[in-house]
Amino acid sequence: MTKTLKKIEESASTIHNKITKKQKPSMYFPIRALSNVKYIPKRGFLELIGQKKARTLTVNTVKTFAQTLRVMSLSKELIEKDDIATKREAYYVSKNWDDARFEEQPESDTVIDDVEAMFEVNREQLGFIPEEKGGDVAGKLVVIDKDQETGKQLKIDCTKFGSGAYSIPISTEHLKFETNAKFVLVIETAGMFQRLVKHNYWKKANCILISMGGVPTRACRRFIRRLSEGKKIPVYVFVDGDPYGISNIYRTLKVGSGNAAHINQYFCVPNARYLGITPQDIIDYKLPTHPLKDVDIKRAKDALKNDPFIKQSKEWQKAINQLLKMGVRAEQQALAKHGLNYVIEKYLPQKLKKADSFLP
Amino acid sequence: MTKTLKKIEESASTIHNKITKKQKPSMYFPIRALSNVKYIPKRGFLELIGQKKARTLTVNTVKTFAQTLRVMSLSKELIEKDDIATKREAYYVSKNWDDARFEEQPESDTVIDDVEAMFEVNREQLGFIPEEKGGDVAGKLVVIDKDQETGKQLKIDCTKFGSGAYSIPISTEHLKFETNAKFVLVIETAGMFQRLVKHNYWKKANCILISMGGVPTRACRRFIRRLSEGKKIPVYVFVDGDPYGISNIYRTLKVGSGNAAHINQYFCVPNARYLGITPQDIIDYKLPTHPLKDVDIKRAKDALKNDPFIKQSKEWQKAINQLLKMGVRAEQQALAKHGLNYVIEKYLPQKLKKADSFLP
Amino acid sequence: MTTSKKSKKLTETEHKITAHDLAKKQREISVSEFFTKNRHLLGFDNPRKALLTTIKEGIDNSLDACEEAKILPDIKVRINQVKNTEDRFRVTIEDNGPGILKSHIPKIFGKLLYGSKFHRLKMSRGQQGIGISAAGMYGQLTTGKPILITSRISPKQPAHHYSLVVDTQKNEPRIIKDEIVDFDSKRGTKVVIELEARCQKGRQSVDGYIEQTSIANPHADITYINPEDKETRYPRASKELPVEPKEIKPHPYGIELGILIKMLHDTKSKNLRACLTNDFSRVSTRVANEICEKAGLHGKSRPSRIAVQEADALFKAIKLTKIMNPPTDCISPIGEESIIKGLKKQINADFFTSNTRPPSVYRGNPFQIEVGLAYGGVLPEEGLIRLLRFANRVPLLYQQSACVITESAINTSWRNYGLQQSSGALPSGPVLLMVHLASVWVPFTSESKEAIAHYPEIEKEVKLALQECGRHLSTFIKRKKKAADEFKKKSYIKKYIPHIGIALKEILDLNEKQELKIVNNLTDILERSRS
Amino acid sequence: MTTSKKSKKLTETEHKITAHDLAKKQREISVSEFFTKNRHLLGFDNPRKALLTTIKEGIDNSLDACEEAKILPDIKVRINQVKNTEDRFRVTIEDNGPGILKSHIPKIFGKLLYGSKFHRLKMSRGQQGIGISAAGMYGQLTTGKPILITSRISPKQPAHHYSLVVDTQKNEPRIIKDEIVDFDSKRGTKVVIELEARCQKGRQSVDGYIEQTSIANPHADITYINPEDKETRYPRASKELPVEPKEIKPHPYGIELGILIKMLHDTKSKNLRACLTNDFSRVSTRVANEICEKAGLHGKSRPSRIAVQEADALFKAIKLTKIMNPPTDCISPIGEESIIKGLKKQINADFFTSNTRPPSVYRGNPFQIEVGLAYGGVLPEEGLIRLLRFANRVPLLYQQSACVITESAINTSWRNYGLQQSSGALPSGPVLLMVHLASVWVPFTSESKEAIAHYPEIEKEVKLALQECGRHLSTFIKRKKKAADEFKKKSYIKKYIPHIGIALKEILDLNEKQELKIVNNLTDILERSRS
Repeated sequence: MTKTLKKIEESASTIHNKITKKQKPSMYFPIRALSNVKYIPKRGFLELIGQKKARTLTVNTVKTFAQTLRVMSLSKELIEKDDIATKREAYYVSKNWDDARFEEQPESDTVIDDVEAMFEVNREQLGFIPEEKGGDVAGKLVVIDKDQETGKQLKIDCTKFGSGAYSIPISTEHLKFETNAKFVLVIETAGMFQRLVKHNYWKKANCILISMGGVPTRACRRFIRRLSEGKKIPVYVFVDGDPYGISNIYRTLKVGSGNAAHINQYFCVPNARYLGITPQDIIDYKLPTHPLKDVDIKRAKDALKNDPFIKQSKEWQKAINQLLKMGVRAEQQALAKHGLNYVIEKYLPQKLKKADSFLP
Repeated sequence: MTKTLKKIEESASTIHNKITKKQKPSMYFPIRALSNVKYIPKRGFLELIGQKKARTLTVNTVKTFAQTLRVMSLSKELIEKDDIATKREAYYVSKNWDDARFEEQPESDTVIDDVEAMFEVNREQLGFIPEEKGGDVAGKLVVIDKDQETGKQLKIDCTKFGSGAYSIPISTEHLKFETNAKFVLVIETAGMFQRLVKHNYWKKANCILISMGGVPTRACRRFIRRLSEGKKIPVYVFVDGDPYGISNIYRTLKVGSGNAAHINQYFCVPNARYLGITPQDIIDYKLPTHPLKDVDIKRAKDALKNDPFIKQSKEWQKAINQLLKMGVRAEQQALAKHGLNYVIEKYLPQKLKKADSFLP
Repeated sequence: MTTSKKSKKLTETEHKITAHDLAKKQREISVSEFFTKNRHLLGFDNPRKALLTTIKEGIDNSLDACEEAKILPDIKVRINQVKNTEDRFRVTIEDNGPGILKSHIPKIFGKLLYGSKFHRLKMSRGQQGIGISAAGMYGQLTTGKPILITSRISPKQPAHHYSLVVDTQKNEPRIIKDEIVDFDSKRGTKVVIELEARCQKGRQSVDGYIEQTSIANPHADITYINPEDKETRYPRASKELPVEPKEIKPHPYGIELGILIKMLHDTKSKNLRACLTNDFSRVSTRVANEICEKAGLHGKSRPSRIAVQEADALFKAIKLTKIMNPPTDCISPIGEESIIKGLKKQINADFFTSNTRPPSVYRGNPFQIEVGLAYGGVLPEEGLIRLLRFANRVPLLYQQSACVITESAINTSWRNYGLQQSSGALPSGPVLLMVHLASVWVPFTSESKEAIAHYPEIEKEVKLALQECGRHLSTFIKRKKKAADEFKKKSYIKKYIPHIGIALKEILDLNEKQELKIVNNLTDILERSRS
Repeated sequence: MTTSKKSKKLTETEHKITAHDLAKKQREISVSEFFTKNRHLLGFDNPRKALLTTIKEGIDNSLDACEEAKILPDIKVRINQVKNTEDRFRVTIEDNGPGILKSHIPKIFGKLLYGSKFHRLKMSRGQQGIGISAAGMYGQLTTGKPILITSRISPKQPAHHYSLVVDTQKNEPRIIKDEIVDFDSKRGTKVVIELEARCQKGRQSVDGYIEQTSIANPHADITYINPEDKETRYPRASKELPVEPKEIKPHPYGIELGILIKMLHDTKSKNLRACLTNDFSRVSTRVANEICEKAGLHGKSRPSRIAVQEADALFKAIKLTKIMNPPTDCISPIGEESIIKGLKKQINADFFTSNTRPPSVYRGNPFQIEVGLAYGGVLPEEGLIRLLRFANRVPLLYQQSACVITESAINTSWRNYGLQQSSGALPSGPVLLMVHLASVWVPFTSESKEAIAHYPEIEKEVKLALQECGRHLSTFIKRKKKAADEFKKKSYIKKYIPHIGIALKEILDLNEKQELKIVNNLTDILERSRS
């Protein structure tokens, strides 16, 4: 944490020096736009290219400048006290800042994003936590946390939750892991997760089950990243076979999101591979389908054209084109057509035998 | 579970007898509408009044009639095999039913709701589980579950999760509890929950913390209900001080929802009391506010006029009228204006001293 | 007052122009001059519209003449492009009508405001005596060419040919040629006008106009030869001539005070009572006495001696007296049967209906509304319905949105009759709707006769007729839907009953015989109750 | 052919009505009769509009007469409700103009299509010689009352009074009274018309009409006394009379073939070349020769001998010859300064601008566009802007959406000038816009003179004038915004700089002296760079 603190102080110090010399101080931010993003498979996430943009203190910028500095000061306080604040709380804290207070939360969110980008850290490292939680875990994993007061180590055994699960905390930076699982299975829907938990699938397959509940939250992505990286364990992703599952959920989990490229290095899971539902699965398993909607088609074409990750992958190009040609999509729960537990008895075992051929 | 099974078989048998006698068979459903709902404080939840409506087999009803019977048959199979199916899975199972299959999920959802209402059981008892999970738990509670395979008892100690939490499973009917906590604190936002967990508030206050993450899911409501009823432990609810927090989140948790009155008896928490944010808190704690939007005002006036629970409570009538008069709302995180941990150090302790005066 | 500028600042004593100077410039203006400058008032706004208006005026005259003479009309319309020009056309309209007396030809075609129909209260297509002469004047103005008329009034007499121009300054015909010629037909009139024009396709085109004319005049046989020399025939669908409308006297309710004074002044009757009974519709001696009494006037007073004040009292008395509606035999509707014949001839649809309302009255003028409706068949499912408007059997092509017919159609709740409709719009669906207003006096919003003005009485009648047709349509649609439902139900039973068998078998562990019995019993029960 | 019905089925031999029968009914129609039946064409659609049209025609005549006589107009308009009636009003319009010669009064007020302005190519309000006599005729028709005129042409002469009605059958005046009377003014005309009318408030009301007239005629002094006897004065804002527009000859480009033939026929010139140079604008001998040459005609030909074919060649030759635009001193614009005076007099706004375009030409007719714009002040922030339209200084109240002025205003991109605008709509904001078209011949879409027709040349000029005013407006809005920005910036510096001090102090653990220095230094830096 002291690394972040040092960055804040250095930055403030530079500004102070300029002012002492009666010069206009500036801050520098990377440009956050898809056009300023690249994907290098070896590095494994969408990352920024190109230059930064300077915000020099002028009459027009003075308000934001002052607010940015006050947010930096708040961050310093949070780190020093080992406390946290949600973005909403940070907004309310500003209500004590008289004229420098934020009128609406989107304003403070933007400034927090700015600070995050300026220091190239994730906001959790600045003491700011997201509003939403997300991500449940069950199976062959022991999470090591500590008691906040005593500092005593806590071992949380995720095989011991019965039908329940371990809920990933908002900030995961301090967690450690013990596991001998063969892989992590990351699942899109809570319903599918519950089915696999109910039937102790993790025991049969010797794995860790993680439920994302839609697009994964930052905490969930960070948790999976730290787990897979720390324990050198493969991550298989099991989502709906549609453009949303592929280019929103899976892509975000694997390489991060386009408009938050400055923090993707912390929130990507380069180890992730796509288990299914693949377009080929729809054919092989004779799944019931729905026609692609206009929005699906637009999303797929967008991905083919603009997504740096999809663009560099021939396999994904092929798969998405296949989906477009078929004109249909299938959900993971469509497997229920063959029996509710077909997914456990047939689909997953068959797929896992050919893990090498998973889409990248 | 056999109770539900028996109901299904009895119902099928009655229909079969009619058919054998060449008479038109019928099914009976309670009318599900707010106008057919009452609130009796002693019983503690919104419940159905008035008569049922019959669905007699005719040319126009034959499709739904057939589908309802097939869903009943599916439910019987689930119960017998101790399996579960999400509503989405049930929809996909129907894809094997040829002409009787459902074209869109809303159709199958409606039929499942019908069966639920017909037998006056919650759908979890029929083997159907909701899609979405929700509800995290931390603090002085041991949840007793069992291993699905071995049947061995599992004791889950919610004080041992560090910054993480216990995630409530989709179906909670089989859970048991051990606790000596003084109360359950149910919290609207994940951010506030994380703050209280991070600072081990449950230890200081000797309580159980439950995060709803917005309007509570059925699983979360059922979990709190079974916990509070089984352990005779009071439930205090801590939500935003606005018409949504009051009449959607709190009201739904306490007495159930208007359009699902046939199952409210399972999903209400009559023990719940409203800790805050109250309209009076906004004044007493000088909280930063936002003006009520048109939709807020409409919601509040609706509640005053049409909500059977609010209508019978003078205290709530007074509180909501006060809010309308003030014309503002305040969020629970607005307390951060006085310092991030003001909620732990001042607000909650002060409020809890006067638990008797909580709004009903 | 500064005078530094050598300017228009003037003191009152400086002006030099007096009333005498101004008076020298006063001159009379002929009506031809007026309409030459204001020809948009007559529908000659632009070359495209000018062509259509010319054809319309020619056809109107031919149809009116044939009908008055009780001849089933055969009309031939031809458009030739003038060689080596892009925008000049020669329009020829020829009929088998009664022909025109030689002596009358010049004034009818070469003088504005001359005609047989203006002073009569009688239903006819042309009314003002402007149309055909205005078309000729427009041709003359844009091409310099005279209007050519050939007419023969009997097989026993020769055909006369005239070549005429309008002397606009005098509003009088100038005869260029006057000769006896050969004529193919035994009887009839042929008019040729050369004019600057533009010929285009579509609904507001000559083809569209003639097609619609043919729908509203099923007794007419029309042949059209277009500039590409392609001939289209719109054959006669009915050999019944329209009932001849009678000429009527004005009804007291429709008379304005000024007209009343003028009529009192001009009457040939010797006393007031006689004037009232002779010069007006529906005034019996009893009614005349009642009016006189209410006005405090003596029935034997000399009409021309009634002072203004007394005329005013008479005027008020008329309003206070209950007078029968005017006779309505002055109107000749197309008739429900002929409307359907006209529609069927041109449109291949699944369903036709029509409604002719009883005559009604606005401002003392009798009128009658008719509606025809075609549904389905070749009519397009998508988009708004097509609305054809007619006034005295003449199609109205322009200014649809300004017309009371359109407004009435929009204000009718078509959803009640099974059509979709957005608020403030015509309904949509495979429907062609024709609405016909027949009246002794059609209240157009302008002399170009494109839209009918908004009288509440007219709107009400249009709506009633539309509603009646709407009900017929709704019955048809419902019947069609019911047949489809029947079919659906039968297949429903086949489809779903087996699943009741399967489910009960699964739940109650039945055997196959029991399952079969369930299916058979249910089929019986439902088949029986299906109706 | 069945004959069972005793009906209208006829064989060709049965008809009895012949051309002779039809011919008996032919009659001439007087223009008064025509307009009596078609009075909506003249703006007398309903009682509300009739009142407005009557007042408009009266004021137009008074202003035209005063200006021709170079008198600064004082006009008094009064409306009295007739006792014991709900819908009858007496309208009195009195001016200080040159008066009218006794002998001319009957025809001017009692005959339609009689006037001084129709045959001249000269800018004036009235053009057709219909307006005031039509108003009188409407009054006569609805109340039976004659039109009353009192006029005096000089202090040395007595005032004459006439009471007149129109004999509609003949379109001639009938004199009821003719006498010498006392008259308060030294000179001028007073017209009284009693008519059926409805008096209402709002923009399309008499008040609105007079207010707008006063804006476009700042040299006039108008007093209005409403039916409640309330007097409103619209004082003179400028003592400059409009420059007197000159009468011009027609320009060859604006002449149609028919008119050309007529002019050749009627000319007093002895040869073609002389006819071209004498009877047309801008045709020099050189140009006349060029035209003749191109047409293959001899310049010395007798004009009346030119055959139609040759006239056609002449017509084409004119189009091929380059001819100067017509002279434009036939137009008298209000002028940029007077427009602003007129606007300021009536509207309390923050900003005024105006633009008078150079004269331009459509179809050989010179015209000129002017725009005035008021912004801010009492004008409402919300809603669409208010658009006032004028033609030859006369306000246009109806048919806004059909007018080329409105379309041009809609098609101008007002967003470029700082106003909001939805596509297909007028912009919104605190703006009053007036657009004036001055022309020797205003192309109205109908004789009720409510909307100007769509000529591309006119649309272009209107847009150019609007854009010019838009640029002025934009400069003003920007300047205003800049001043507001300056103020905002100054307060910004005061507000936010201390927070930079606080934050740096917190992060870097500075002391209060250091914090103060930060604040002082920053204030210096920013104040300096503020401009």
